[in-house]
Amino acid sequence: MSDSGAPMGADTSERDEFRAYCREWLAGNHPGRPPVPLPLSQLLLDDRRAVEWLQGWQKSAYDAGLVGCDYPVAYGGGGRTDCQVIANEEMHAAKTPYLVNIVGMGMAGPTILFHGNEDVKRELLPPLLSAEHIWCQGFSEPGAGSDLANQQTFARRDGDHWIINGHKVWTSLAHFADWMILLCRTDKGDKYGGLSYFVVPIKAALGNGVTVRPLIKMTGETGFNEVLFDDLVVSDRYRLGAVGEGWKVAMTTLTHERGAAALVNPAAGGMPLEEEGGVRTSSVASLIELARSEPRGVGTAADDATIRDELIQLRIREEAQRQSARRGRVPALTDHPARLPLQAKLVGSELTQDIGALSYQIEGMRSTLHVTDERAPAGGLYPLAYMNSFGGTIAAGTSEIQRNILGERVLGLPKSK
Amino acid sequence: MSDSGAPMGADTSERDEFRAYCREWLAGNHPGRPPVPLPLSQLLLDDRRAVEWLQGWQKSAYDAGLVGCDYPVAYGGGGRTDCQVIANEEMHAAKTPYLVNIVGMGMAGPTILFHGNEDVKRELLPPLLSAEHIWCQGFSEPGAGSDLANQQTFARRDGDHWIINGHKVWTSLAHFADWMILLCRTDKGDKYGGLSYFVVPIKAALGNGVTVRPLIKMTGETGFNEVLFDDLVVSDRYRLGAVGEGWKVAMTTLTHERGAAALVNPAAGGMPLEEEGGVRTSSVASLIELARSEPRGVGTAADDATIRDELIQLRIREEAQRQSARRGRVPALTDHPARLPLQAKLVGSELTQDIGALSYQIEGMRSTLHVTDERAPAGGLYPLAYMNSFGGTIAAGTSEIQRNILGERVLGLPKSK
Amino acid sequence: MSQQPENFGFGEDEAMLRDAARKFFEDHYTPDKLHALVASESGLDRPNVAAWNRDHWEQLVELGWPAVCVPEDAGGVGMPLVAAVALAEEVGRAGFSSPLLATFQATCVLNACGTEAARQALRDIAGGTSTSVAITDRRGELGDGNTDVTCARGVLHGEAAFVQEARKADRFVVRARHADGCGLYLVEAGAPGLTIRPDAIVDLTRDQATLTFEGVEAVEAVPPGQGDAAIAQALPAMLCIASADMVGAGEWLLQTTAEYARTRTQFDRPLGFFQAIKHPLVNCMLDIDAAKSLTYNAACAVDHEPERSLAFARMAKAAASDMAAATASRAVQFHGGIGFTWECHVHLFFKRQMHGQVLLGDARHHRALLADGIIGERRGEAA
Amino acid sequence: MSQQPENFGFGEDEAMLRDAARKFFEDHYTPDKLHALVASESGLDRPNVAAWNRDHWEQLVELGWPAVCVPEDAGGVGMPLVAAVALAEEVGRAGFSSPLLATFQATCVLNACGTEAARQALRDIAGGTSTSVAITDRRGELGDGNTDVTCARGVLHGEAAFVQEARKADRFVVRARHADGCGLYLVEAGAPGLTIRPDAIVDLTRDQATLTFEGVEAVEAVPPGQGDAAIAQALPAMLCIASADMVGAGEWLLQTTAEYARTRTQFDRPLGFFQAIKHPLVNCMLDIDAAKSLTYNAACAVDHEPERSLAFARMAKAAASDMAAATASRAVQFHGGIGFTWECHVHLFFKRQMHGQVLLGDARHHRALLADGIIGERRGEAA
Repeated sequence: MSDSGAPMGADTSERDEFRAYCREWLAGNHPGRPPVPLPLSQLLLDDRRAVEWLQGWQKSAYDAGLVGCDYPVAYGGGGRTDCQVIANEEMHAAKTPYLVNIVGMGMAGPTILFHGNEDVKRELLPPLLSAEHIWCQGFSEPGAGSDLANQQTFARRDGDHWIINGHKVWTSLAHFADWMILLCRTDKGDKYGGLSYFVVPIKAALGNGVTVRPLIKMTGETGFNEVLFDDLVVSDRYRLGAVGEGWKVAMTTLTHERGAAALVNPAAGGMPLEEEGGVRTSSVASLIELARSEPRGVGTAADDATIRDELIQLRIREEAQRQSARRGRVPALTDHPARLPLQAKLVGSELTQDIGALSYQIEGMRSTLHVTDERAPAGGLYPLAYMNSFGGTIAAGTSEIQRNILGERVLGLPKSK
Repeated sequence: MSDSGAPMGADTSERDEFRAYCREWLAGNHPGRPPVPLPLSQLLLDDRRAVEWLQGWQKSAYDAGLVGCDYPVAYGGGGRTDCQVIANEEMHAAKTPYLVNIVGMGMAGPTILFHGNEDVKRELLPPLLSAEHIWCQGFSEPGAGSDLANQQTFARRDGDHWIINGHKVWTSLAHFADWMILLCRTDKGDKYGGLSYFVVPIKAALGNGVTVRPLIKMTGETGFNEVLFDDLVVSDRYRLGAVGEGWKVAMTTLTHERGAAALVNPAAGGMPLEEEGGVRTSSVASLIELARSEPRGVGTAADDATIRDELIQLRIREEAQRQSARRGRVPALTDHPARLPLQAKLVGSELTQDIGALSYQIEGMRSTLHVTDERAPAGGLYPLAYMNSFGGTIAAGTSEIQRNILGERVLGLPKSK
Repeated sequence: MSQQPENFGFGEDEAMLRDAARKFFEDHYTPDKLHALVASESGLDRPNVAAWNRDHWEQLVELGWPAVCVPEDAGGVGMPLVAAVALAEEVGRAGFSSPLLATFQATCVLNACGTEAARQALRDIAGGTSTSVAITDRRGELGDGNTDVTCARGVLHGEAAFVQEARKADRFVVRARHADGCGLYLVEAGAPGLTIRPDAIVDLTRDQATLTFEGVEAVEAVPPGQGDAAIAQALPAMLCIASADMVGAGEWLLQTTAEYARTRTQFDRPLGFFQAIKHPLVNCMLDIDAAKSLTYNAACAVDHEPERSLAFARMAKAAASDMAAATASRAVQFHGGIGFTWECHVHLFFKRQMHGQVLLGDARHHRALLADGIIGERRGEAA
Repeated sequence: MSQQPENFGFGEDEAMLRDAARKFFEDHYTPDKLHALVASESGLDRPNVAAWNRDHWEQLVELGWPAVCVPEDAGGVGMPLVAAVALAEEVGRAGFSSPLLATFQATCVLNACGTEAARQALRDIAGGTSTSVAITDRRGELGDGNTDVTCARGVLHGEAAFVQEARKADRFVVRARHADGCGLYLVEAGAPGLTIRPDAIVDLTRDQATLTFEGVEAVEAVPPGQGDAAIAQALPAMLCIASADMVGAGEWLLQTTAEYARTRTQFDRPLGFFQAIKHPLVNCMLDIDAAKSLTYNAACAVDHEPERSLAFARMAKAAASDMAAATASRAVQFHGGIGFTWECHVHLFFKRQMHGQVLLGDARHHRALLADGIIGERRGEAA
């Protein structure tokens, strides 16, 4: 199903030309299969070979003009308008892999563009778009989960530098990242007004004020990291926005992360992910395949009427999610511009979780088997995916926080705090 | 299934004797069928013939010593201990009708016993237990629903009398009631500390300071009332507790209403209710009967595997409710004494609502038919019962308030206000 | 890749039509006026009347609404189905009592007939002849052959149940069994031998009846043997119209309850402060948006991707039916005591939603058929 | 009226036993110790070990727990099933890794055998011989005849899957198909020809294995043709034990999450202030209490109302299985980031609950069989 949607009345001739160009270029430049299976999301990347292969792909797509289309030319962009969405559709249709620098393009890039000074934009945006620099995000702290403003990591001013000390957690990609967007406290007396926002060259500072350690998930896997700052020295030129305006700058970051803002993130690709072992645990079609193969009673799980009903309920939610993404780009069919974009993460992460939950009902006793047991159905990936699905309903704003945001921003209900 | 459960170590010989006595008396004194079908709950009584017949039954049960067993003899009680629960079980087993004075025995009686002065106890408790006086409750106001303390009905002191003005809503039985328990504001400057608690002879004051008007429910039925006070004069002797302590007194009332307190309410009977037309819309067995008779596809609704699964889920919840009521009287099997009693209203009202909701799926297009359409399945009572079920999840503390209470009292979570 | 236009075929003309409809209802059909029109009398024994305002129908005809999906060569506007879906959404949002949606359903069926008689009936609809369909049997089933009406030599006998807006319609499209299979027949509301026996229904914003035919002369819309096929072809569009009505009513319930939650205070805070209200309301919004997206996708598929339109339409109706029941329930619960009263407008939409969820097959029915298509037929029994 | 005692037969002796068990686990088996015992190593490639403390088992034998439901004439304590259920609840609350519950399951089966060999096996259990059951086939089904083991002349061949605590048990009760029907056989863990092939499982607090029999000499516990009947008779009690374990683990998850919600602050308030946390936690409590009440009722029925015990036990297992999944999910979600880590204790109970919900048949399985009994067999297909 096509996913485009031009704002009504936009100049479509230029966009049609660009679409044709993308289609043609992609026809001859698909990167083929990855050297190792890719995880469901870039945020789960844990294998350097995959990261480097993906960097290569993003570089060539960037050089071809399919990445950063809507950024100004002066900052390494394509200088186009409303064209990234077209490149995204064509990459999706051409089944190319997702783009590795998701935090860079989804969070750091727009924030730098809107809040960085001219030098910083010229320095950081081109290698960000080309994926030469991988970016990660330093917002979460042990004491600042849902309550993002409760940052304790402290930046002390020292002339035209800042001395940073603190502890960040759940920083995806930190072990591969060159740069981090970092929210710090610069005034302990003012919760929201005491924050400032920096971009930090963490790779350059590894062992010199920065330590990156893996966190172990409930599954036993690593992938996320904690990052410790011990007297890290950062130049004041890498501050985005005024001192004390970190919260406002962070809102720019989060609005883009939630897809409810101006710049379209090109990170999504269209390559069917095989994960380890050819199973796509986040798709209902795969779950139906599983049900067809799992014995239950005299038949298979796919013959159980109540399991069938739940499979179809999931399939309907999956289709609804796709159609809502499409409708979200048709202004005439959305009363409130942020209503659908703000739903995407909540609806998607809970669907993935419910797919995982149903897999136990389909596998029965075999759901007890671990990925290392060769008799585990679908390689044991479903119970593993179910546990990992809580990363989706907890990270980047828990489902509870997402519902607050929707109730407050879209329905106009008062804040629940 | 038996519903008794003596507190461990209580003197059982007296209780066994009393049980035998009850059983014998009931064997010879069942009142037979009511002159008109009885509604599911006393609170829904709307037919004077039914009320008078039920008053007659409660009087004879009271005279026989089965009602008010645990109240002191001086106030018309039986002077026993832990015996009301036995009388209740035997009345339940003997399938006698429920007792009409539910507000009197469940709310007013204990409150008068714990907070009334000696004269008031001697005057009001005997006719309350005998149902000579029907009682109703005046807590709800248009502006005081869940927020009970937000009472606006005002009582102004005038010598040894009080002048009462205000507006109460959702007062069940008010059109039959002789007395009302009434929560009033006596100080506008103090929300919780500005309340006082009275007992008011409303029938005597009808047309003389008291007006009772029926409220119309979403079903079009009446049954609840609103009560207006216009300079009603009440003697100070009918004040329960000190001026300004009305909230504390009201808590006594509500704890007993929620079954989480000392005195056992004898109001529940065991007579299978036929309602209008022989259907018991609150029982899963009746819903299963309905499913067997309603065509669906090539068979009946009872042949649809997903409907069967939901019917069984409801049947399990129904049994769980019964068994939790039983377990609630076995201290060794309950970690927190209020944990199960405080669940009863919430669980019961939501089960009734879900039974009603499933009936639409069973009846299909026929669920559109009104009780006045002779082709409506089960006389159209299921859609009617579903709509009325919201009375159960809203009145006497909404389901949301019930969950607050459970979270705060049992799980020790902080108040959500 | 799909044949569907990116914007569901919902262009500027459709948006203008929808906005005009919303304005019309805001001007002429506020909840106060609706309540005065259909709920002036309460009580279980209230007279069974089909309360509606014929002047409104005349105005709609003037505005060309009934003609929206009538082909241009039949004197209609010939807009895509999404136009009628947008109107149905506004009808639901207003709880509008009229034969418009029934006429849309009839239009869907007549568009599938392809005969001159059907074309003439479509012309009449464009001219203002309100029309409803009588294609379900006594059990309310509308699968192939589900009719209790028979036809012999152009004369109908028998009974058609659960006919929507029967007391508002000028004409009926009737499925009848003939020796050579089911055909579709046109019957005037006043035809001799036709009795319209009103059902007493809970929903105050519609009417419903059983039609009994005792030797009724009828005009053949499609010949015997082709009636079921025409209805099957029309079904996806019919499901879209029914779903859109629930989407609109759901949005009214959501916005009305949100407004109440913003203004009603308890414990010195607006209700909406409490997540016990806020989060379930958000869930209602999620359900509404899912149903709406699925409905427009299915409607667009009817015009651009017919081979997938039935599956998409079943998805839409299944999602909309469950959403209808959920939005109705939460709206009453969160309005508290006042929501439980007759005077509050909520029950009007509550009852409309409970009616809509079972119309043309409930959620479970459509999911079971989707399962057969997507998962495959069941083999044996599982437990 | 029922034959059941008002208090579920849960008297002072049962309460004392339960309280002693709770104290034992509080003293010897805190979550910290459990985590150190079973989760010291993380990583998907962690070695597949059956981590447990045999000393604890010896102490339990001293305390007489394995003998609780062994008849007195077999050297046991002969307490009602509710006593074992109460112990199973404490085992679940502690996430106790041991062969105790497996031994209870074996006791239920052996109590149904009524042979001298079975009585001797019960005597051994009372004496400390940990025993497990191998009665499910490769698909994990345990209905009549569901075995992939055959028996000829007292010698077993084949395979039994999903055997619980296989690496902790001294002995197995094996269902095997014989020319004259299924029988039950006793096999020592060290018997020649028996291979215990450990499963790699997600749950860190149990172990599970497939037993392969290649010419294993076995002692007959019940003769061919009577094995299925013995298992069927034991099933209600077995379901009660499995349900009680989930009730206890659910209570641990509830109390641990409530404690976290009382102490963890966000937005300058304890988490538990927010109804988005409070109300779902209350729903977990409601689910736990329903499952617990149903479990004690079913256990009491096993001793006092056997004709209803199977239906009651299926209700208990169905309710407990769904509760187990719900409490596991909410505990991780409400612990937020920390709950998603290996170091947090929550995942130990999360995994135990997900294992328990499918043990001896999941909720859907038991509800389908309850439907056949309560509603009646299905006729034809409905849609």
